[in-house]
Amino acid sequence: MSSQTAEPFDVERVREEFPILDREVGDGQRLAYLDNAATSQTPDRVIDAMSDYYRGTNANVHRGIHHLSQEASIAYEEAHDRLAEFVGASGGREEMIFTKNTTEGLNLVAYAWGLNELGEGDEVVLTEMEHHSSLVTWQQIAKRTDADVRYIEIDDEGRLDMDHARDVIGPDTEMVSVTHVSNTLGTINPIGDLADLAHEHDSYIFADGAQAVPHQSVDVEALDVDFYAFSGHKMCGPTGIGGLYGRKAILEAMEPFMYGGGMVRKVEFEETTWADLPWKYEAGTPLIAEGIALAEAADYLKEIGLDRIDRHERGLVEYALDRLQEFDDIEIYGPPAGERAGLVSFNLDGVHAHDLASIMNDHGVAIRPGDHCTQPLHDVLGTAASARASFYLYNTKDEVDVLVDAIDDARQLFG
Amino acid sequence: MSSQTAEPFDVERVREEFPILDREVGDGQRLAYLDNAATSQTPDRVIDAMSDYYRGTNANVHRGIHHLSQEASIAYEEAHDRLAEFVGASGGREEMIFTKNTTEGLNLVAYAWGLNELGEGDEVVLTEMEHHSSLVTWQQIAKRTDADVRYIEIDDEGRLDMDHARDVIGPDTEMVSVTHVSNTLGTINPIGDLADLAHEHDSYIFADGAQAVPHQSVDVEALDVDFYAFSGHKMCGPTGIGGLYGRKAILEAMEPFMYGGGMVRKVEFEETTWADLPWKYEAGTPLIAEGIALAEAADYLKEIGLDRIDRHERGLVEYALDRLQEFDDIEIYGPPAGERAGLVSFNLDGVHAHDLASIMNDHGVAIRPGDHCTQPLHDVLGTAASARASFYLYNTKDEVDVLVDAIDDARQLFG
Amino acid sequence: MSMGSDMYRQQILDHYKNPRNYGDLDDPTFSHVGENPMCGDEIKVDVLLEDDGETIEYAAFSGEGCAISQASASMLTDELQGMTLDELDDLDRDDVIDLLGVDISPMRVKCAVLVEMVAQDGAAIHQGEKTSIEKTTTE
Amino acid sequence: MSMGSDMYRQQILDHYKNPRNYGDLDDPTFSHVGENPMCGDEIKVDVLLEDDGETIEYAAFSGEGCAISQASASMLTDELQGMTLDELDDLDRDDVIDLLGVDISPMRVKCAVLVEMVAQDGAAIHQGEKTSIEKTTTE
Ligand SMILES: Cc1ncc(COP(=O)(O)O)c(C=O)c1O
Ligand SMILES: Cc1ncc(COP(=O)(O)O)c(C=O)c1O
Repeated sequence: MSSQTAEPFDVERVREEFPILDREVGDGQRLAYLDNAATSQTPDRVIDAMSDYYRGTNANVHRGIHHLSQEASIAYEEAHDRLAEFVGASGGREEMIFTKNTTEGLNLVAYAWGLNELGEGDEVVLTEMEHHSSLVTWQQIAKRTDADVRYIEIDDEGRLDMDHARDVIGPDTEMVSVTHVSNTLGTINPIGDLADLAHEHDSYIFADGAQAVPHQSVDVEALDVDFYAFSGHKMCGPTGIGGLYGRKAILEAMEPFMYGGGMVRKVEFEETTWADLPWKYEAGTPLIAEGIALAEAADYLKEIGLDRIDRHERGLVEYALDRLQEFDDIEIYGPPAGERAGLVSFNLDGVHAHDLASIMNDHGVAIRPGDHCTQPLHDVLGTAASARASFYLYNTKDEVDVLVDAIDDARQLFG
Repeated sequence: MSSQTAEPFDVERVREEFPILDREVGDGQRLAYLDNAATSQTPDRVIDAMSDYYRGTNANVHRGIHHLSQEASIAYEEAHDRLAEFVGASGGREEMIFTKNTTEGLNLVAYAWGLNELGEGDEVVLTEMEHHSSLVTWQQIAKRTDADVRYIEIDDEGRLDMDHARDVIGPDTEMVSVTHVSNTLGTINPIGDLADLAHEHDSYIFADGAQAVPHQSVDVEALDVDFYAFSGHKMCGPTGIGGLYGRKAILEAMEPFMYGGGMVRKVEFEETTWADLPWKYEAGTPLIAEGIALAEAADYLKEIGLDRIDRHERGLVEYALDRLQEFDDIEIYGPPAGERAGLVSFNLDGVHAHDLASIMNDHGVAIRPGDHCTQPLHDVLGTAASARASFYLYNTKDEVDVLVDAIDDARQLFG
Repeated sequence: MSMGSDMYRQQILDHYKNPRNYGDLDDPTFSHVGENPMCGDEIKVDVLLEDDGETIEYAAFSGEGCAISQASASMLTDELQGMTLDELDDLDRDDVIDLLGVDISPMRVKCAVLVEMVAQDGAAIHQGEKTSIEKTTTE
Repeated sequence: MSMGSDMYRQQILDHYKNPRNYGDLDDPTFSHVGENPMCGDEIKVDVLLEDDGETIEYAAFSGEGCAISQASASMLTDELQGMTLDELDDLDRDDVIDLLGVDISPMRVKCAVLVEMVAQDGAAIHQGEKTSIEKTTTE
């Protein structure tokens, strides 16, 4: 770790890059944006990368000869290399497909691989803490192929039960699809161990990195996963873009997902051959401005330092846990501090999470109430909804204090 | 037609909204951007709509309680209503799905409807002038379902042979998927007549409006189509967004395409129910900034007036045809002026289209060489590639003159 | 547009904490359930009609959910007493919001109107104007 | 970075209009084809080796495509004469671009290097270093 990354960073300077954080909401309350697991805010330089693209370069890519198209093509194609490097994929652009979000990454593999390869007797292994984008996708593709879905259980503190994982992953397992970091519990799953288990049984492993890539340094090759997906809008990038890493050999062998311009080599009325990686998986005019801006976001995070971001967030979540644990009318879900990523879901006795969020909003505090797209996990937790505060590089301890004050206000109102 | 739309508009004033048009390329050549069928340029107000969103509103949508999320949700949801109205869909948001591009709209229907409903003996009817996004998609889905694909032929001037259409569309036809305006020939197809033919045989009709929506007033209900798709990046909007219109009753009955957050109602480990329209078809965090900016682009075009844009482009293409027809070493593809939309594809004897495009680029002229994602059509035309100049509201006759001068330069060089 | 401030006035909280007409009727003329998936609110409405088959004698609700949906159910069931089914059918979302007497932020309107939708659907099914559905939903 | 100006210098145009070594060899030691889908360029290269099985006696090409791919094929087949297969294998894209003597715009590099790739693949297949493929492609 370099000395630069060992130092904490200056949060106030970081905040200057995010003009939205100065916004007032409601009756002049200062915004405390604690909904980063849903979507992150966007620094000026990423917004500018997009505006500059539209004002100076905008053109369709890949096959254009004219000046703008050459510039746009090079920038768009290089953005793939930059994202590949960002998550440790040594294959470069050939291993990095741009999708519109994590969800599309999961659907791409579920359709292109799952629908063609799964069959009766095959098993897809998920966890109880999967996000709907993984859970529903595999559930439905399994239904259509007569495959079975099995769920690795969690323990009382929201960790994966690895004994159960060893029971569940077996010779019939064809795919293990598991979230790297839980967006509800904050649990950081042992992806490397799960990859070993999967590979012992000749199964693929797909890790959902939506909550990991924005917050910690990720190396898909060290994790030894076969597929890895993430979203731009959670990592200081724009909406409408995400990345899907896939091992080159698998991507080469796999059928395409969507069909259209850009993903073909030779088209005849009766048959078609496919373009090279990664374009084979990017049908139609791609997410050009979004891809270029996503690469800018990755550079931004790299310059700040993922290790420093991670440390900053852990500091905040520890502080938040400390403060919330002062009260015995607050139930907290997930593992203890030290083991969890920078988010905390909880409930205040006698106050529905949606009411709590409304009252928070009156204080300028933006949190998320609901099931966080993990309804089955909430069934396991025994609650229909929870309130979630999730942190990012620009959040402060002061904001945690405002959060705790707002909870106190709700307690008074409903008491 | 109102008096406002009867007047031509001031092209110089229009151009002021597009800063990129002042760009110099190469050795100080002024850009003449004639590649609008590939992608259009983006006016300041659309770029600003996006930047403003990121600087002031950015949040995840649908289920948020906090202030930003409420604002973002309302803006994103209303954008659907605005696009529905823009193409004449009286059902509002329930009939307007946001996709990442036209290609995804086609794949959505091909997967969600075609893969489930097509079978041996069924026929999908396309035309010889289909774009790869329609041709390859239906070809591959038909292959997987043992259905057949049939192609309506074109006549010598690039019009659909409607006698052949009546032959080909029959009792086994389940889907007629046809481009509204050809991106290679400029042909404007009689969608209404084809819809009647399709419906007589209880077939659906899908019109690909990628080259129509940006350039003329479209009314999906007057056309009587079942599905209609278009792309934002060709209509002054951003990359990464498109619209898919579908009749409400069909969209209600159809299975979803991609699975994930936002498109579900109730999720359990073993089964899932779907959200209401249109969200059932929008899995994962949607294209929020893009959708809001697309609505801004639609407003912009409406304010300028689609009829006036159409008239302006027809003036340009007539002028271009006049000038190109002066030379007998230029072969022009597609119907005569008066019958065609604002683009022209051609070849100069003895000069490969890619060489021609490179020489044009030296003059600052941006055109597109190649197969324009219609390889099979090019086979029918008997050429591997063509050069295409395509116009939009900000183009001028001067730019056509620069184009003709550049062709002359190529003629000299290669002569 | 107010964005939610002031939603939790005393009256709302009072109805939430001490809901009126909470529970099941022994012998309802009709009964219907509904849910608001956003908040996970679930509400059952029981209605007893007078002998004219038109006038509501008594309405009760049960279920659970956020303060807005519970207070709204408490207030509306109060209001329904003596109303005819036609009058119930004429109610719209603004009437319910007026009844609550506070600004409901846009994202919470579904919570507020759930009880009204359930009561109306129940009545329509009872009168044969709507085919029976298992559950009303706000989404 | 130059974006394509000056690509069509006299020498390029001359090779395009009057290609050297154009046609088929009667009895090539090996022969291979390739395409550049972007421009639709298709090129076949025939190579005749000397008795040492190492040195290129003569190379010819046929096919059609844009001026860049054709001129490149014409120039490279000239250059190949007397080269060994090892030397051919050592060529990289910069060597071909140097040979052309003009700046090749980034999007046209594939046109320029097609002939080199075809010749190299043909040689590698002939020497058993590469499994036989039907067609080389630049994409
Ligand atoms: C007629 C037609 N259909 C479909 C498309 C595909 O649009 P997109 O690449 O935005 O999906 C295009 C544009 O390339 C087109 O011209
Ligand atoms: C763990 C996890 N997986 C997947 C997703 C889906 O991401 P997106 O909505 O960007 O597709 C999310 C975010 O909502 C998430 O937190």
